[in-house]
Amino acid sequence: MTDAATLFGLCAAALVGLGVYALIVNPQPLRKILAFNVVGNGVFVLFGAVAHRGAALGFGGDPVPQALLITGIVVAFSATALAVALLLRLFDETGAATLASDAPPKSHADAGEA
Amino acid sequence: MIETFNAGLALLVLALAIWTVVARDTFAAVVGFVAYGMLLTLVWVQLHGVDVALTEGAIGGGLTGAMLIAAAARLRCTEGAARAERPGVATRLAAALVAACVTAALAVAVLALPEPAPTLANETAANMAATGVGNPITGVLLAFRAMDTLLEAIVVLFAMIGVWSLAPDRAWGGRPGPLHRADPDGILAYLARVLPPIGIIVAVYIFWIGADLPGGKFQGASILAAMWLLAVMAGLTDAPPVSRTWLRVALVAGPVVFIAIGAAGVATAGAFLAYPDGLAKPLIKVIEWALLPSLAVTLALILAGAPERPAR
Amino acid sequence: MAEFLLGAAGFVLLMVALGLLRILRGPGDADRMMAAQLLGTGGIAMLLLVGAATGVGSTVDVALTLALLAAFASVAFFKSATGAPADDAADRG
Amino acid sequence: MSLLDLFTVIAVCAGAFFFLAGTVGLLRFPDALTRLHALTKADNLGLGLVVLGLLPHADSVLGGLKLVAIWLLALLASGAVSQLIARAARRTDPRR
Repeated sequence: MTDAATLFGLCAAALVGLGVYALIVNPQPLRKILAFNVVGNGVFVLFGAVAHRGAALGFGGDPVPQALLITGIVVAFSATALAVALLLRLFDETGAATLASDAPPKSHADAGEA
Repeated sequence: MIETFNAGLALLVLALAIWTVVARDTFAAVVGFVAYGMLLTLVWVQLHGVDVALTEGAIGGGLTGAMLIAAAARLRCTEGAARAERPGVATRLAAALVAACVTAALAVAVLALPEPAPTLANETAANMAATGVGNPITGVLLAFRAMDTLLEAIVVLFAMIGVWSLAPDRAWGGRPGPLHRADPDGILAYLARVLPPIGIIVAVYIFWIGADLPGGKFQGASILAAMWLLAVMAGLTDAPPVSRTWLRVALVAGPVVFIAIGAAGVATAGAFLAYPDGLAKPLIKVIEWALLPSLAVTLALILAGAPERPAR
Repeated sequence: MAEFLLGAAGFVLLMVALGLLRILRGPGDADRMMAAQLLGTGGIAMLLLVGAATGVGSTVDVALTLALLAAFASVAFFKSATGAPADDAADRG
Repeated sequence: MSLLDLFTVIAVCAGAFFFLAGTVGLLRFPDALTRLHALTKADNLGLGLVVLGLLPHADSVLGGLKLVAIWLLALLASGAVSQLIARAARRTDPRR
C-alpha cells in the first residue's frame, strides 16, 4: 500500500511544480488564483500521501494530518473566495482585470506587439 | 489492478492540471480545474482519507467550482487585453526552471521519506476513548487539535468580513450579489425546489454520522450552503441584507460557543479548550451543533459576495 | 471480484479521460461545461466501483455528495452565460 | 463464481458498455446539442446498470437504498442540467 503513497506523492510534486510555473507565467489574476489552488492541492495531496504512509491500527492513514487537511481545504477555499471577490471588485471599479499598474491594458497590447 | 487504476488516475489528474495551466481560454482552464477537483476526491479515497474526500467533493468540486465558473464568465471580456501581457520566452524558461527545481526537490523528499513512517495513529487510538467519539478525525478536530478548528472557523468568518468590506459605501448594509430572477415554472426553479429538501437531509446525515464514521460539520455545512445558493440562483428566495441582527447572531454563534466552552475549560479542566472528564462527548456535540449553522451561513455568504443592492 | 470491479473502474476512467479530451477543446463554453457533467456521472460510477472493490463503505457517502453537488457548478454556468438577471422563460416551448 | 457474482459481472459490463457508447458519442457527434444527448443519456444508463450490479454487494438494505438514491439524484441533476446547458448553448450560438 506504500505504492499508492509514493505514486500520489510524486504526482503531488509535479502538481506543485505546474502550479508554480503557472503562477509566474500567466498574467491574468484569475489564472493566478487557479495556479495558487493547483499549488495548494499539490501540497495537500503530498500531505495526504504522508498521512497514508502512517496507516496503523486499522486506520487507513494517520488521522492527525488527515484532520489538518480538512482544515486546510476549508481555509484554502476561504482565501480563494476572498481573492475572487477582490478581483471582481477591481473589475467593477476599473473595467479591467489586470495586475499591471503602469499603463491601461489597451496601450499594453500595443507595447506587446512592438 | 489497483496499481494500474492509481497510475491512470494520477496521469489524468496531471493531464487536467496541465490543461488548466496551458489552456489559452480562461473559461476552458476553469472548467478543467473543476473536473480536476472532482477527480481529486477519487485520489483521496485511494489515499484512504474518506473524510478528506467528502470535504474535497463538497468544497473543491461544488462550491469552488461554481464560484470560479461564475467569475470566469464575468471576466470574459478582459481576455484579449490580458493575452498581450504574456511574458517573453526568457521569463517562461526561467519559470520552467524554477518549477522543475521545486518538483525535483519535492520528488527527492517523497522518495526519501523515513521508513517506517512516523505516525500519531497509536497516540490517537490510545486517547480516543477519552473523547467518546468513534471517528478519529472528529476526535482530532474537536479534542486533540481543537485550537486549529477554532481558528479555522474564525478564518472563514474573517474571509467573509473581507468579502463584505469590498462593498461600495452606498450598498453597505444591503443585500449581497445580484438579484436573480428565473421562470417560476422553468427547469431551474424545478431543480431548486426538488434538490434542497434532499440536500438538507443528506447534509444532516453527513453531519450526524461524523461522530463515528467519515463526515462532519464542514461537509454538512458546505452542502447546506450550496442548497441555499441554488434556491437563491433560481430566484426562489433572496439573500438577506447583511445588516440584519439575526444574521449577525447566526454568524458568530458557533465561534462564540466554541470559545466559551474553551474558556470554561480553563476553570474546569486546567487548560483552554480542555474538556472535563466524562463531559467530552456532550461538549463536542454542543460545539458541533453550534458550528454547523454558523459555518453554513458563513460559507453561503462568502459565495454570495459583497453587498450590492439596497435592502429596501 | 475486487479485481473485476477495479478493472471496470479503470475502464470508466479511460472513457472519462477520452471524453474530457474531446469536450475540453470546445469550441463553445457549453461543450466545455459538459466536462463537469461527465465527471459527475463517471466519477460517481468510479467511486461506487472502487468503494465496493476495497470494501470502504463510506465511499458511498462521497458519491452521494458528488451526486448532489455536481449540478451546482453547471447551474452557476447557466446563470452567468445567460446574463445574471435573465429568466429562462424566453426560449421555452 | 456464485449466481449473484455472475449477475454483478453482467450488469457492470453492460454499464461499462454504455459508458463506452457515451464516449463514442462525445467523440463522433458534430455539435454541442448532440454531444449533450450522448453524454447525459448513455452515461446515466451506464451508472444505473453499475448501481444495479453493485446492489447484491450492499452490506444492508439501507446501503442498497442509498445506492439507488444516488442514481436517482444523478438522474434528476443531469436531466435538469442538460436542459440548462442546452439553453445556454442555443443562446450563445444564434445559428441554432
